[in-house]
Amino acid sequence: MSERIPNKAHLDDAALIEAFSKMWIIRQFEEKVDYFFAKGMIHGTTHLCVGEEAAAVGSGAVLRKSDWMAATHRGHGQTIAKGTDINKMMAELFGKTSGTNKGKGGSMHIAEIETGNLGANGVVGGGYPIAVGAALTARLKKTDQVCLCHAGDGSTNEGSFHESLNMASIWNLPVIFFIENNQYGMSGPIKEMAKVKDLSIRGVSYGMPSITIDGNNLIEVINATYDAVERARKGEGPTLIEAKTYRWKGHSKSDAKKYRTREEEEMWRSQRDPIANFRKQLIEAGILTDAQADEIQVKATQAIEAAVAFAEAGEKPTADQLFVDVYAD
Amino acid sequence: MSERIPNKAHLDDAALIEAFSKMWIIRQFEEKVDYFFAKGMIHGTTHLCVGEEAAAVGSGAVLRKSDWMAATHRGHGQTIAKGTDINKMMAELFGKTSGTNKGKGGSMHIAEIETGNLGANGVVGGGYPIAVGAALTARLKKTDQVCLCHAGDGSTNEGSFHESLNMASIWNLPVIFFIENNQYGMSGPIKEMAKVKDLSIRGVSYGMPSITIDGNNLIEVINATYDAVERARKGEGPTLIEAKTYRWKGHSKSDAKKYRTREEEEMWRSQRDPIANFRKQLIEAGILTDAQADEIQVKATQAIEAAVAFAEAGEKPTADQLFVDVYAD
Amino acid sequence: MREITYTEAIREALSEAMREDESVFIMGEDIGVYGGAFGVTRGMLEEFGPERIRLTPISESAIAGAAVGAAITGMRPVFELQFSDFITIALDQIVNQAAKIHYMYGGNVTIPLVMRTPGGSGTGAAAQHSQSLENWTAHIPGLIVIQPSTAYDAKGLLHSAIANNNPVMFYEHKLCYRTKGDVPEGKYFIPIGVADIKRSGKDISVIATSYMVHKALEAAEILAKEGIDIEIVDPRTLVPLDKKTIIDSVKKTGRALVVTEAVKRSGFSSELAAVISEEESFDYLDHPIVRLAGAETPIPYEPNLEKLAVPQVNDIVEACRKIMAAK
Amino acid sequence: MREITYTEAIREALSEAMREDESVFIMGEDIGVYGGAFGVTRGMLEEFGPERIRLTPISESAIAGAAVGAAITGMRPVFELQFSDFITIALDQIVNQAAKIHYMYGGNVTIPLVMRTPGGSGTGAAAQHSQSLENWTAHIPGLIVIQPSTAYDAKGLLHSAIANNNPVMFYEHKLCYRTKGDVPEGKYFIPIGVADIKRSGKDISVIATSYMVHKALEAAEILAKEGIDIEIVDPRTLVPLDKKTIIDSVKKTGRALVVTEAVKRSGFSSELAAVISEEESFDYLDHPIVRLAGAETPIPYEPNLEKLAVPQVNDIVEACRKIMAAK
Ligand SMILES: Cc1ncc(C[n+]2csc(CCOP(=O)(O)OP(=O)(O)O)c2C)c(N)n1
Ligand SMILES: Cc1ncc(C[n+]2csc(CCOP(=O)(O)OP(=O)(O)O)c2C)c(N)n1
Ligand SMILES: [Mg+2]
Ligand SMILES: [Mg+2]
Repeated sequence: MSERIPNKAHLDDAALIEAFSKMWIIRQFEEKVDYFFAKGMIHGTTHLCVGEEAAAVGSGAVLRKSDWMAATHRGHGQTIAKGTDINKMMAELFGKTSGTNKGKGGSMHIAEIETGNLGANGVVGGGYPIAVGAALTARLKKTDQVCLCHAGDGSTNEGSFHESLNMASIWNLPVIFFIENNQYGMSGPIKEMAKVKDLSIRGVSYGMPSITIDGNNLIEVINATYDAVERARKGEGPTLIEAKTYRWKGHSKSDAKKYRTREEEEMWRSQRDPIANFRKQLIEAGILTDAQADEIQVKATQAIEAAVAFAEAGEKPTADQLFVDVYAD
Repeated sequence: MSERIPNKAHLDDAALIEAFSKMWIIRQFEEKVDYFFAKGMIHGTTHLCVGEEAAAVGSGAVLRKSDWMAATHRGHGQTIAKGTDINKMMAELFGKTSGTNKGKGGSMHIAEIETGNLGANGVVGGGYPIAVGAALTARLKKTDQVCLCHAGDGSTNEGSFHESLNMASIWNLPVIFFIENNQYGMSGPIKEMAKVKDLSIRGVSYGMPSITIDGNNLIEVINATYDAVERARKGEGPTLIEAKTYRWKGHSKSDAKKYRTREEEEMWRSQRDPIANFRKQLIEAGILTDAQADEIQVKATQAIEAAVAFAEAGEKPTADQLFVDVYAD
Repeated sequence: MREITYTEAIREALSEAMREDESVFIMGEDIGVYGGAFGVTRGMLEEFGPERIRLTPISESAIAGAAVGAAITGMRPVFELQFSDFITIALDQIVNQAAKIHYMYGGNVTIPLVMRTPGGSGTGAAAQHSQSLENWTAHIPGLIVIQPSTAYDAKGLLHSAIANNNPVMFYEHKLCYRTKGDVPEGKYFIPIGVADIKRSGKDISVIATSYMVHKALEAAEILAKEGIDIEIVDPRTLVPLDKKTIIDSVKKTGRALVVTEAVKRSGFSSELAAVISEEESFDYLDHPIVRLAGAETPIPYEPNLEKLAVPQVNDIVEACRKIMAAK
Repeated sequence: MREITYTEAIREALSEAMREDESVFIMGEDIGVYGGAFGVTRGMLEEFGPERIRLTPISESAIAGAAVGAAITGMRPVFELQFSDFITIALDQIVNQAAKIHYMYGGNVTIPLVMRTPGGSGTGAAAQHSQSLENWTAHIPGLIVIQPSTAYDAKGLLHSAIANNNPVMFYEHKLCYRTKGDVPEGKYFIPIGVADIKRSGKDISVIATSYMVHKALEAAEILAKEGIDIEIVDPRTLVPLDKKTIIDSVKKTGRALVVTEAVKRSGFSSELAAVISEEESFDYLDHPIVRLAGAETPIPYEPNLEKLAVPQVNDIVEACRKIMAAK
């Protein structure tokens, strides 16, 4: 196959346009959520992934629907990339019964089992062993499913990271540990919280193939994840991927961002915007014109407006819902 | 300084003889405890370290009394090496108020703060963060104390290993993580429970100097620990040492040892006995004669007999002791 | 019926479930060739092989979490936590994940897993290996908590636990392992949430859990000779709790003695006392509810102190005498 | 006296203790330049520097354990656990190490440490960030458990906690942080183990903890207008519990309503009910003890459901009316 933008997953033009569009949907989704939060129209807290869209979309793009994915607290992008319905996601943030979780989970717990989204997790590092367990199911049921486990740089200092990577490695499980290293765990700079330049070096402890990539380069993310997924499907075990990236916004709702400089932020926004850079790549490769690219952005905005409308149309849970689904039958 | 058996710690003949004697004391202590357990004369459970004496003694030998040490559930040798009173240890096993812990701790919890023994730990991996905390005290109080943290191969798969080594490394704390890799965590062979040949490779995850040594070679243990202690005292941070060794006996009280072969056991006993090998070294270097070496062994036996007498002479706690020391004043 | 041990009864339930359902498998430390620290899985590796009798590294958090992940995706994992004290390491996955996912995801997924773990003192294993921490999990909505006292109950309840679609905490007791009892061959279910009257009597309702049931039965013999006729109610499942059987018993006898091994303060004995005191049974009480439970101390090593730290037969006898003597 | 917030009161206690005693220091996630997730340590980095305001990696087990090791060797660490739900990761060090070492080592060492952590719901943070798990630690011998409801109590009790030679669990509440109250400048101690009557009254003893104290105070105003005069007892420390003040109150009023935010089943409300029902107060009770506590569900995200999951002012009012209407 010959693609105009070569990539190991052999994604064709249409698929790459789709990925570009997904990045826009994610960004617009996040901007909209940010707006609603600022207005006090959404309850609770949220962790936005603006600036990290390539990591989510590039890794999600090489999965099949039947594969699994575990997301983090900063999971909107990851879940959208896996195919979770954005209408239901927005409805969830609005606390509606039409939401992915019927309004009971909110931003940190968005899950959609039908599309393989095993759920976002409010506990830093909480998703690692769950992803290992899903991969174990694939192994025991002898399917060729894989599980993509999203995680943040800060989470690699949790004990669960260590226990899970070791377990996955000795059992050769089909799981891909995908670290979005956005440089900070809340306010803790990873360069002070770990004494290693690249977190991928930690794979050495488990004899696990590991790689550090530019998480803002969509094609690089696709390639690395593709290799890892192929290895996993063939029964050759887990891989650790560290994708360097950056979150543009604060950690969560209120964050004065005193732990980093405005220059640093500016550099990432202006030079390493994953969407702007991929747009350029698409246009240079002749896959999109400027106008077409703009239109994709507009369509993304429309999709988000539609999601908001869907969310608004939904219903608030009635009081009796409190006691529903505590236990399964 | 010139020693007849060169070693980095510059331990002279007398000190090496002392180390030899300690190895014997440990072995005899363990054999005696084994005997009492078999006879049902000691309560509870115990984990014996016969075959691992060089690891305990060689690492303990380069510490000062004011340094700290955290021991494992297999800790009799480690605590004896740090200078814990064997009379009180034996009394503890007998459940006497004259014991190190007044009869309340037993084999898995022997502690003697005065000699820097911060205590054995019944939780696998439980000692790692405690050792880090002790090293943090040295740092905050600006002393030059170091903390030796003993651990087993199996414990390196606990999350606490990971969190603790990372914390010690980023804070440059004076702690030495000393893994007695005796090949098994209870019945789990470390070669199946971790996908790395040498556990010392795990130091890479923390940018930590790390080394794998022959844990049954006393001088090698002394040398590696000495380097680590020096580095720690100079404020250059932690070190990970993996000492390969073997436990001659079962994991604890009853163990059919089905997870290993009799040939493997026999090889370690006959060819890699740390005491026999060091004895040979001492005699070849002209430090001891055969007769003198025998005498040391006899004296060790006597010391253990004395410890048993001390233990027997002690008193059982009275009922009111149950409620004493739950809370400190 | 055959008499077998509590250990054998558990092993039978595990084996029967695994033979019948490919999605059931076991994970844990030393459960393979070693047969588990208390010998429960002995011989199972030979029958089921290492894929389904899965030896794990010493990584309690990953063990529990892998069970959660496997359960969400269609398996029915059973994991053995070697000592219940080490739930301290696995709790995030049990409490923040397993217990909440069904609810938090709007009921869209189930988490059918079982944690088997031995609690209790009496083996000289001291403070870190002897606790009875079951009340922690009883506090958590979404978890089912079972504490069988006999071989018969253990087998029937374990079958029900494995068949249940929720995370089930199955607390065994070290001193129960060697107790024997009549146990049917083959699969049978004891419903979750149904208490059992282990002895009927008219004077005092003794609500006892786990190994304390055996001690209460011994105490009953002694008391019977003195003309005190106690009724022994074994809740068997702490969550859901069969309040009706307990309340009915208390209404009948007018007196309640709660006996648990767990530390008294904030233990399950408090929950039992609270339930009795807030229900209609309150009006029938002729005497304040009495709780007999673990001393508020860590479990000491020395054998005599160790015994003093938890209720013994004689303590139950004394407590019953005192209740009957009152008024 | 000045009015300051609960947050400021805690910060003052920390700062005063650190100025006076070099061995006191703080560890935790985001406590440095960020000032802590709830702003409690804001500005402290500037005064005390990064050695003593020690930013940690996201490693709850190592944080708690390093505090234990530092405490054993002569420091007086205070660590902040960002949300009390994550005690699930730190528990081994708290329960199996900190709580037991003094006893298990025969009294030969002390463990003077404080864990500060916010519990409770009401911020929309959902099931994994809203629990009230304090009863877990109340169950563990060797731990002291404090739950201040007001700025005044928080400061005085935190000073006592830091000065105490035992591991102290200090549970704050997210909704208390912004509450204000009169707080003296400078150091003062509120003794551990002494309850406080937040309002005296003659009809019902409402024993309320943490943020529920504020809700009970609001309810009291409404009830007063109806002629129902409730007494509000705030235990302040759960362990040791000031049973006398509670019992005396119940003896006076003859009625007891226990109100906690924590889930009812096996929560601290059970312990309170059990204590009242087994003491002499039993004889004075004119009505069964009533427990008002968290619903037996995970905390849902949606704001209305979230409120329904924990007692609100109106629930307290209703419960009191019902108690008074009975008989
Ligand atoms: C176990 C646990 N500890 C602390 C927190 C609070 N917290 C939420 S997100 C976060 C930072 C996580 O950093 P990282 O893993 O790098 O993810 P990022 O937020 O950068 O995407 C922290 C400390 C938590 N949710 N869970
Ligand atoms: C957290 C925890 N899990 C399990 C156990 C049970 N256990 C006690 S010792 C042991 C094996 C430890 O292996 P290793 O660390 O290699 O030490 P060794 O016994 O070989 O000295 C196990 C599983 C425990 N005590 N603590
Ligand atoms: Mg990050
Ligand atoms: Mg070992």
